[in-house]
Amino acid sequence: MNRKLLCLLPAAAVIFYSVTAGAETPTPPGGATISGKVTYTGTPPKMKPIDMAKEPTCAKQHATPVMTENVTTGPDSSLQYVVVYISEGDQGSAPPSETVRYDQRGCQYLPHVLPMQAGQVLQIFNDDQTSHNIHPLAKVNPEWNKSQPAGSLPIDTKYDKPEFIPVKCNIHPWMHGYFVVLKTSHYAVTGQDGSFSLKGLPAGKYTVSAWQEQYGTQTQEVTVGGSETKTVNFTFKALPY
Amino acid sequence: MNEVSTHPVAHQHTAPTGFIRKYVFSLDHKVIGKQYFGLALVSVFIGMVLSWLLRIHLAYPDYHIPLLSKLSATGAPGGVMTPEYYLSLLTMHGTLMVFFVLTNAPFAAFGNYFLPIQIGAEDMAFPRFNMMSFWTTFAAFVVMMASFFVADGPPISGWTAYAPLSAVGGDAGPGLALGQDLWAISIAIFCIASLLGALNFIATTLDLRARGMSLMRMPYSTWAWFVTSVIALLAFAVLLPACVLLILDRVAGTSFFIPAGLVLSDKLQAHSGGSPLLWQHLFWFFGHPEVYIAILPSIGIIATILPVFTRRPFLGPKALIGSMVAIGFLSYMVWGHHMFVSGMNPFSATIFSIPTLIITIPATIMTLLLTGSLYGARMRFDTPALFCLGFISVFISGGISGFYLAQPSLDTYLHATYFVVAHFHFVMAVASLFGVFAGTYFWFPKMFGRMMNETLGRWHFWLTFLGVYCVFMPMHYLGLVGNVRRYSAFVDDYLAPLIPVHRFITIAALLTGAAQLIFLWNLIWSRFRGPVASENPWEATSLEWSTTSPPPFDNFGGKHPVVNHGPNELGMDGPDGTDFLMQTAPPKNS
Amino acid sequence: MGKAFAVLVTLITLVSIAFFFLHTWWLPPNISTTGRAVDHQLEETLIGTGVLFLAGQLMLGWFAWMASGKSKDAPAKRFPGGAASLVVTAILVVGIEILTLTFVGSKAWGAIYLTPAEPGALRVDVQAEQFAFYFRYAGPDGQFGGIHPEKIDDGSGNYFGLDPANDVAARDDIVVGSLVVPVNRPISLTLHSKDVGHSFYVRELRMQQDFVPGLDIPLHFTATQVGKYEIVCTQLCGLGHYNMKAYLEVMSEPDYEQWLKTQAGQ
Amino acid sequence: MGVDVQDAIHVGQKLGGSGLPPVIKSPRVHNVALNDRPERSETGVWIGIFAIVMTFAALTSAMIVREGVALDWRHFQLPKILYLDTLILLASSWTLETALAKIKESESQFSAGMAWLDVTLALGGIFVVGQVLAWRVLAGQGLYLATNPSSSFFYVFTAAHALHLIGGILGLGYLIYKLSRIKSAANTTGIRATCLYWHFMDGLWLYLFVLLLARM
Repeated sequence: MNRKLLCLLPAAAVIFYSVTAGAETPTPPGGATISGKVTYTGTPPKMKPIDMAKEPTCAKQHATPVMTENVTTGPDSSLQYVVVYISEGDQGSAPPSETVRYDQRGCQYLPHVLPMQAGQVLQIFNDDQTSHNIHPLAKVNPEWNKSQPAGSLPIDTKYDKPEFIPVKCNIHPWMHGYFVVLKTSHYAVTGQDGSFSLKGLPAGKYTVSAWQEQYGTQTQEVTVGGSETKTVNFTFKALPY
Repeated sequence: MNEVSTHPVAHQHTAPTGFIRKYVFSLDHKVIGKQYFGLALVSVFIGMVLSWLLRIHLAYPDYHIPLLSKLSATGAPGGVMTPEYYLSLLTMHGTLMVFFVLTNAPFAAFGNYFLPIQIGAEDMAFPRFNMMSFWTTFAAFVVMMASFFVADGPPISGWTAYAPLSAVGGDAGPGLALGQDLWAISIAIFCIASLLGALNFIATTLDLRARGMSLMRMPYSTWAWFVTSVIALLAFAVLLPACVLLILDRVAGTSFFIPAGLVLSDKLQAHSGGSPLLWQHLFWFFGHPEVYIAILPSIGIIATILPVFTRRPFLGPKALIGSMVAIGFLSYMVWGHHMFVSGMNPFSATIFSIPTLIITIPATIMTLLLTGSLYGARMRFDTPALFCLGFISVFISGGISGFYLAQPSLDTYLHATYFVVAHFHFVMAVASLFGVFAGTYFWFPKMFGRMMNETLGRWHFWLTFLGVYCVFMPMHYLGLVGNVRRYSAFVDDYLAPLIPVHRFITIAALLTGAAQLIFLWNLIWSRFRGPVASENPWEATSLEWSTTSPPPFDNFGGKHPVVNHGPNELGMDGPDGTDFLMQTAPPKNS
Repeated sequence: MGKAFAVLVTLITLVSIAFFFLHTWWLPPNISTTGRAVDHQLEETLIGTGVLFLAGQLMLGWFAWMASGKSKDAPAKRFPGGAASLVVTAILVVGIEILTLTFVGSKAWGAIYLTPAEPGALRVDVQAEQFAFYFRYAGPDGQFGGIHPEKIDDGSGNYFGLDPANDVAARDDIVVGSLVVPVNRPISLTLHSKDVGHSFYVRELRMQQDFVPGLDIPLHFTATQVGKYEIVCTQLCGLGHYNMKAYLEVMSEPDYEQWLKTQAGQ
Repeated sequence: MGVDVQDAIHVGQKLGGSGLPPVIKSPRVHNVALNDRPERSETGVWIGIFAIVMTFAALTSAMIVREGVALDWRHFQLPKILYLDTLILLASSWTLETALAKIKESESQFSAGMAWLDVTLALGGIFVVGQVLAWRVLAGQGLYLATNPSSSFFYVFTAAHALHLIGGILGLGYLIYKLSRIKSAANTTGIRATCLYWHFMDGLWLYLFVLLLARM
């Protein structure tokens, strides 16, 4: 039991790190902020428990079975893992120097959705006792498929063109995530409560987009001045199947 | 007049001068034979090093081999190979060994050099074809090697390249894009080369036999090469179109082997209606005869060499030749025994198992004849003789396990386990190579004019003989436990306890491999420092020993040998105190 | 030299045989109704071929021994009966061996592959993919939903390509990563492959059957021992081949019913 | 002993016998007249025929299997031009025979025979062009290599045959070249081999044509 908890702690830490990571923006403090909440209407599909029986070393890391994450909902019909970003109006900036971290732990991708800026260095770690293969199904960017045996060095890579890239592991077919490569440096991923905020925006007119892996993209026009904070909410229509 | 009308080849030309025509694009079957031998030698050592890497990875998964990361940074990051790279090397080991070693060494190499001489011809029937077939083989080799240097490395679909894994391309995994293309192209080229070669062998045997060289007077090695070339002619004529169809499926979007509705890397494939089993049928229709293409020449070589050292005629030549022909014939009716659990109609499994079991009869006959010819002999135990004995032993061991796999009911348990690996390595790889070793020690003096070092030769034999048993016998036990082959690591609960056995095998394999370096050194040393060989150092009787060592450009120095005797008139009162009679010796009654 | 060979070959033969008969490394106990015949078949073959192996190798060793260190004037004996006797021996011995083996063996094979599953057998659908097995139970309605390859989506756990939106039968299908079966009840599997060739191998069932893409291949068995056993892939299917596995869980009838309920609940 | 020699000669002759390498010349052999003996090249062609038969047998069985395993086999009309092609190829066999008859007959007929040989060569060429036209027709109907298994096999079969025939055309061309230099059938090797191969190509096409008619 305790051991299980211990295993979970770092996982939680990583989720926190990577979810917030998006919100930190390179531009100096001050400036405008766009924040809001992403919700759904209708009945979303029931997430299925993932059967990891095939990989005991992973299965024993999870007290309760991990659920599929293609439509992850939170309290009062909030949607998690929605990427909100500036799709127009931002003249873009050089990719930041810090690297983005992607973990394979307990036969799960942490985080499930990983936003990054085009050209930013991406480091992929295998923290498991078993070997994974990382297969990002890129279409615009070059596609590759590599094994990463247990205890081997992290894989360093980067994507130059903006794209939503599904990532899968063939050895553990349930492992499924997304690399979201963006032009802008202003992006965020919604947390459990479906909230997000894009900080430090220079005054101007922006198109804000919200992308959900199953329900696609929605956009809204927003104009912000000096250092005001505007609220923008998105609502996706959910179907049971 | 009579001379002209009976003798195949007419008047002499002079040997070509100048390096290129003499050693590179030579039309001389002896040079071409050596070229094949060299190519096989290179391939066998590459294949052997690959097997070392595979074995080390299996027994010591975490062992770092820095050199490996040099060879492929992606395939072996930090010197530990990835699962896909393991499979790449596995595929290359199988392909190199089966095609470029077991087909080339006993058949193409020795056949090219000695078939014409043993029948008293001055060259192959079609020397230009002969040259072409070697250089085509070489091209195939280069293309195959190229796959080591492409993005994802060599293919990971094994030497049998089962569709659709081999047919759908990169979506199925690393190495299956460009690497698999190169593999298929290389094999197609290899087929063309082998067809040219086989055609040449057959025509030569039929047309160019010396005066008096009736079919029943041909040495058994010649018989073996002849039967083998017939098998090869038909087998490669099937693999070639199969490869072409595979290539079309890969590059032209056809659906010969790829069924509808496949989903790879989350992509629904565009193909429709193809049959994966069709590939298996075509492949094994070639693949099983290929086994006999590998082993028959070695049996022939052994049957030719053994009597020379037992100093007595071979026991039952007709039975031997009959068995060879029978095997050649049966080899085309048994391919389905590779597919008992493949999903083909289970009734056909029972049909296929019967000829498969029957084929053991001619095999047993040949083994018993070889063993029987030792009985009560005054034997000379030079290195070639030792390898003959070794051959018989490993051939028995490998043949016995065939009984298990020939039965569908046992194959359901043993199929695709190490039991199979043990079986075909013994009966096909090791046995065939023992034939090649025996042939090398026996014919080296004829090919290079110098004897090989006997002491090194014996060391080579004892280490190799003991070594192969240490490597392959335990694999039977692994098979009985159900240890699946082609696994790059043993993560299953029931496989982990078997790692110690794998360690033993790995160490044995490394040592046995090291013993082959003795052989390599012996070749190099003897080539330059070996004692000069006489015309007939072994007191053998076949035609190659009636000419100088090495033979002149036209093999018999303008003479046209006339054959008066069978291939092994041994253990009798020969001329001036010898105990043998050359095939060319004057007839007894005159 | 010949004597040395004789000693070595005899040694090798005895050691090899010993491990076979000591069962140092051996098959796991059989748990299927058809497996017993296979084991019996194996024993038969083992004895038959064991004798041939022993005879062949020892004869080789013995002859090599005899043939060595003979004085020049020792008379060279010819094999009694010459080739003919050997050929006859081969045909007789091997022929008999073959006849018995095929006769017995074909029954063992028939029981597994040539007889259809019993009508009342529990039907389970198996989907093989790079690199895992998934198992589908019909669920409360006893109906399997149709399979639509274009619907396959590992991300949302739709490994079979079900279409619950339009296909009611598919909605309650139970898809799991382990093959859970009740003991002593005939099970009838249907093997599909989503991508390339795979194989279904359970040592304890003495069974192996390839998955062929594009074909639905039937396979049936009855497990007689409660327990957990490994299902592994034996057909080279790509980089994860070595790690393509699942578990066969044989449960008592009540446990199985319980398990089925909890699954249906989710 | 005498028996054995007889035996050897007998075997040799029965199986196409010994002779000079005609098209392919061994460097150490003079090209002397040996028209009274079966030629080595003929043996070679016979063996080649076995291999080619095997290849097309394999493709045929592959086609039958493939047609059986799935329901996606679409039948289509063979391009009419194939009928014409067939006639052309048959004709070429006939012209070839006439040519050889004349060449062997007498010095006076030699040049006429050569003319007939050129005609044969031309017909062979026309046949290949005809096959290409047939492909264009199919392409016009939207039937490409990958369109359907039936079209796939059509292209594979016709292309494989065309390639082998081109080999025959080259051989015949070389023979014509030699004859035009040596000016005597008696002293020219490889005639029978070339004819044998040419007629075989003809027969092979007839087989394929019937097969395609039945299956496409």
